[in-house]
Amino acid sequence: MWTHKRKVLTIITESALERVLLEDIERLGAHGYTVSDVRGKGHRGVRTSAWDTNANIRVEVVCDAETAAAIASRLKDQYYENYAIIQYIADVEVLRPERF
Amino acid sequence: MWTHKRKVLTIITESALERVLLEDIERLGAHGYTVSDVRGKGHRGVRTSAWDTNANIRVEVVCDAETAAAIASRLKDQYYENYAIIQYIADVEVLRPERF
Amino acid sequence: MWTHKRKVLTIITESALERVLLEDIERLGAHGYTVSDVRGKGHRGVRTSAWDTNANIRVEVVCDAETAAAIASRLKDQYYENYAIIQYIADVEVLRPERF
Amino acid sequence: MTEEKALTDIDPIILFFLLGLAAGLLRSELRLPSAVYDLISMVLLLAIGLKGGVELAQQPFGYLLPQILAVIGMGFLLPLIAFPVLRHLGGFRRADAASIAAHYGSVSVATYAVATAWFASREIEFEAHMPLLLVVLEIPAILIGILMARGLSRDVPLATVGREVFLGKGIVLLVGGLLIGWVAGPGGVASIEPLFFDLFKGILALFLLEMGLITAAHFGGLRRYGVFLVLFGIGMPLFSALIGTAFGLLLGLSVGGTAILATLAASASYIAVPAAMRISVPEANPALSLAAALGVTFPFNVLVGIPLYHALASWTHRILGG
Amino acid sequence: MTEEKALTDIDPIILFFLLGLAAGLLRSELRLPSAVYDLISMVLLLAIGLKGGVELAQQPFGYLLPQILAVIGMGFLLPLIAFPVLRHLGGFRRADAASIAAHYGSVSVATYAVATAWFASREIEFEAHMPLLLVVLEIPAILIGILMARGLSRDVPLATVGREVFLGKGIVLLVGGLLIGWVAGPGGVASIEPLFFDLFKGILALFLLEMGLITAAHFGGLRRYGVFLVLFGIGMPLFSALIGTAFGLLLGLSVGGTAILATLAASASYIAVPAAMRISVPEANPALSLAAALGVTFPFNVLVGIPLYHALASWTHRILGG
Amino acid sequence: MTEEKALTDIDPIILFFLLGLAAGLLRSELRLPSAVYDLISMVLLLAIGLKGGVELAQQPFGYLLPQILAVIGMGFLLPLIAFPVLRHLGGFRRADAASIAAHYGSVSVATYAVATAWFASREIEFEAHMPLLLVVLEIPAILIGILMARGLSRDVPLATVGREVFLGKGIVLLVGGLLIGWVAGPGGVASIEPLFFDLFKGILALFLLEMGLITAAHFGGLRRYGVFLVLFGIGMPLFSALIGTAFGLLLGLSVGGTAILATLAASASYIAVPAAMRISVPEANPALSLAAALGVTFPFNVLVGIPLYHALASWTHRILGG
Ligand SMILES: Nc1ncnc2c1ncn2[C@@H]1O[C@H](COP(=O)(O)O)[C@@H](O)[C@H]1O
Ligand SMILES: Nc1ncnc2c1ncn2[C@@H]1O[C@H](COP(=O)(O)O)[C@@H](O)[C@H]1O
Ligand SMILES: Nc1ncnc2c1ncn2[C@@H]1O[C@H](COP(=O)(O)O)[C@@H](O)[C@H]1O
Ligand code: NA
Ligand code: NA
Ligand code: NA
Repeated sequence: MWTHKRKVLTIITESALERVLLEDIERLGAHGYTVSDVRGKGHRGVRTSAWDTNANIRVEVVCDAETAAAIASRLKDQYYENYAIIQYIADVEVLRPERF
Repeated sequence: MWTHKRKVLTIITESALERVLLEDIERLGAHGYTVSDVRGKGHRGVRTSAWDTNANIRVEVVCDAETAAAIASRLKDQYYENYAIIQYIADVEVLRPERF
Repeated sequence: MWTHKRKVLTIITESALERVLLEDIERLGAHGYTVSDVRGKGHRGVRTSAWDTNANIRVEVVCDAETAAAIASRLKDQYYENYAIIQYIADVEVLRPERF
Repeated sequence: MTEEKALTDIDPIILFFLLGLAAGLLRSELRLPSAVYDLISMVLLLAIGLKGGVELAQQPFGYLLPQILAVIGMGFLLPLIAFPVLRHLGGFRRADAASIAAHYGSVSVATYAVATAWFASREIEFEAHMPLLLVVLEIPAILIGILMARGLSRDVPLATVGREVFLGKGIVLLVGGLLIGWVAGPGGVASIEPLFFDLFKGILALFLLEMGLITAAHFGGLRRYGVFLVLFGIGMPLFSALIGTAFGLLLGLSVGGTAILATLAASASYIAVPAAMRISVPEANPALSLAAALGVTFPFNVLVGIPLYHALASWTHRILGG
Repeated sequence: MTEEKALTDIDPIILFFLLGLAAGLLRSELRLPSAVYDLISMVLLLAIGLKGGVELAQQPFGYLLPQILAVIGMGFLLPLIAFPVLRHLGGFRRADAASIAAHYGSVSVATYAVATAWFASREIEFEAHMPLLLVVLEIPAILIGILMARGLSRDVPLATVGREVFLGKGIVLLVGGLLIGWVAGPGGVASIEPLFFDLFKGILALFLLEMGLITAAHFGGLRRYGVFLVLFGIGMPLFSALIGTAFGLLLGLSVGGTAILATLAASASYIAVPAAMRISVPEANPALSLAAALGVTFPFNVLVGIPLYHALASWTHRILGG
Repeated sequence: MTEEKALTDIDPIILFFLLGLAAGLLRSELRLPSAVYDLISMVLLLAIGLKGGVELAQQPFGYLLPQILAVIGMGFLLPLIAFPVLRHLGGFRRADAASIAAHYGSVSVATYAVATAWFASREIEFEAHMPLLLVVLEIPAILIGILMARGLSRDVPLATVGREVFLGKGIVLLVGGLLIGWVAGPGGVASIEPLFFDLFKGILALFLLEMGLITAAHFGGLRRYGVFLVLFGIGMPLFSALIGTAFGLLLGLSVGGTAILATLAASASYIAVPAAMRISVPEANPALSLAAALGVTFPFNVLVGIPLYHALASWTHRILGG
């Protein structure tokens, strides 16, 4: 059954970027995304406040390898220098390949 | 140490389904699940409101490949036609195989 | 582009452990972590309350295989006997290997 | 209105609705966290229930029973009228027509709250047991909606539907508030009045701010589903208000009570019914019914309908009696 | 109770508890978001602290000191009595017996709040520094519980336990409120009274709604752990209330103050102690102590205990003194 | 202060700030959920807007216009003065200097709220349209900050910045409240007063508790960025207060109004500006500006500044006039 391989790209970054990031992701061809509110710590320190400026989101995009690469490299160019952000990609299998 | 291979099935769907979905998942043999509140966008549009009818959940089930397949195909039959829902499955390794 | 392989260790456990767990994780060499509030069910029953004593967190750590193993085995020794906790590990690829 | 003059006559809570609407349409960052939405709606539902319950003890059950039965009848009637209109004039699929009809047969608690606030600021009296009728009206349309969608033949999971309806948040809080108010009485409730009664309109204002944001989000759906839905979203409440007025007159309600019943009839559910339909009639598209109920009917009722229904009630009362 | 007659004499906040309990047992969808629970409990804790603090300035420290010391003694005594009962009669493992004993040696802020509301509506006076004794009573039982579980020999991470206890949300807000009330005095606090004092009972009602839901969730635990736990959950508060009454008489408290102290003694913690035990005595099963404290003792105290302890205090005061 | 004597003269809301600060520095578990923070700040912003709007209708626009223009000028002036100080004395990078300067040219709503509470408890009158000036002052500094960071040459995404600024939560709620208050007038607003006005100081107290926790979290940043930032965080508001006082005198404001304007000038934004800078000047380090604005200037203004600025306004008024 699980014959369709796809990628899931996970992005963890500042809440302030939510709107622009999701626009980028759609523009680069993803058919959907899922967002949750998270907190965390990384190279730019603890980000764990009740507070927008200091809160994180976690965005998940299921898509094919090319789209994942396109999004990831675009976000890298755009945001890595100045924002708290990490990305990682993993292999997944999906049921309806035409959807992703 | 990481010798026990399992699957993690991730389901993202409408909050309205939470109760029935979790019952299905347990009935099909999963030993546990984890749920979080998320928002997102997919083929059925933006689902991002403060509001139950338009909110999403993300359910994660760690289990063996057969159980994952059983749950996924059951949810496909039951909910794909009428609900906002995606599923994907990934390989993971666990410490206590008897638990999953 | 995705040439750097890493692991993502996911820990789902009691909210009460948040502080000590994150200290453990940092001490064992992780460069960051991400935490979200979740609910769930497992061998220690339903954990789904509005309430700290009965709430869960989900912690995600992107790191190399050794660090993941070190954290997982440390948490196993420390918490498996008395706490509601599961861990699983998956393969991921990252962009900036020096970060994880 | 007290001593000082205001620019207009608009109730400030309506202005909060317009603020939310404007912010939503301009795609502002404004957004109520869902926990806040839950808290606010919980306090409103409990307050409405409490207020009704306190008065309920004063009413003999023999007086209430005919009203309850009549209102149940109205709850069956309205969706039965709406369904063929939606199916044949609107050309909707069976499930969608049934689901939209159910929304319009049931009631909107927010519309009721705005009406009571509007009446209170004009010192218009109405029967105190209206929250009871509100609760009663929530449910029949749901059952009819499911039957219309599925027919009697197919097995409807009545147990599941029943628990979905009766144990949903809204009904539990409304009925719970009613019972608490009824048992505790006015004296008992006095100590919790500062939260549930004094803050009522302020909390309703916040709620309407969020309703404005939600309404704005459902305007998009309207554009997609076209003109018929807009017409239905205005025509149906006007028609229902006539039915509600007729029932009010038949039951011998006061002018205020008649207007409230007309408002209840005219209002369309967007909490209890969508939740029940999602589980019981999943093939119905929720975007359709919410676009109509939230994108058209709620703002129409709140901005135009309530004063209209009150005028209608006054006029019919003047015509028919005293 | 004011002019109008109520159906019963039950305080409406108790009805909110029963509503939550019923909704929980019927497995309704009702559920308070955790952010709302946090807000509500935060306001209650601050309000209790503030109220106590405002009065504290009026008391000479020499008058308070013996009471504080006596109450610390009571906090040590109660778990020392409960422990052997649980260990030998109940057959619990060492860690579980110690943990449950600690829960019963400490106090429940919600029970205290219900008692003060009950007393206020009956205009029963009590010493204004009770919140101080509440804070003081939270802590000794935790220390004793850890010692009973681990013994003196093994190294207890006292620093971790200390920060867990003293810097936990509950203590910080109670003590913070006490200090603010004490420094600002009644005049200073006047401007924040509408939130913290006028809304107190309404917010307590919402809190008890949630407590009902939580209690319902812990009934399951009871079925599993059996009859002894139910008996202990009723017997222990009755016994503790006797001890509390004795301490109240010894300290020369008023009837109201004695009854409050008895209630404090009878109440079982379900916030500070579970959190501390989870970190310090992790091998204790939290389901056991919460099933007893929340599933039995809290409802018992709130529904039956408080009037009983007041009757006991009145009776002993009548017996012993003019 | 009413009949009874308080220990000190400190406003209790300041004590809440200190409680949060202490809890944060001791690393207590205390933490407001973000939904609660959102609710609280939403009510405060709306309340401030409403209060201003109610009074606004009474003012002729011809009276307000020069004040608005003058205050826009002040909003441009302050960051232009701060920038070279930060760049050359402080040695900050261009983007950081521009961003910090923008924070100090804009305003802090919390500081304004504390000032109004402080004035109200001392019955010091001030011009009722101050919330309008508050809104006006939020924005110019943001534009200047972006220009200073990027220069006129490089293409600034003005549309994005504009929507970020004007449709941000803070401005929408403040302006929305202003408009609602203005349209509804004092009579219309009466029904929502219990939530927005009576609870104001209690809600402000909760807000300041959270501000204390946030301030404590930014002390760490201070240690890293050194002495200059601390000096700037105290020196800049003192200097800005002088400018604000001068503008107040020029505009013929009352003593209270002058002191409020000085406070606005002295306060540093930590909501609107950080959000705008994060998007428009991403290379600026937000930890720097927040450490200064929250770690130094906010507590300084709230604990020391407000009484000082009031003394300054009284003194200059005495010197210069009647
Ligand atoms: N190694 C990691 N594992 C998991 N999450 C991380 C890791 N590093 C950073 N993060 C998350 O990504 C956010 C931004 O990371 P950074 O840019 O390193 O500050 C942090 O606030 C964390 O939530
Ligand atoms: N490609 C995707 N990647 C991540 N999440 C998705 C994707 N597509 C859909 N989702 C999530 O699944 C929900 C239902 O999807 P759909 O049935 O396509 O509307 C959406 O609201 C999103 O939260
Ligand atoms: N098979 C599973 N799949 C996903 N999450 C699980 C699973 N088992 C347990 N969990 C999560 O881990 C927590 C602790 O598990 P346990 O120790 O088994 O009670 C649960 O409350 C769930 O949130
Ligand atoms: Na209706
Ligand atoms: Na006790
Ligand atoms: Na300023």
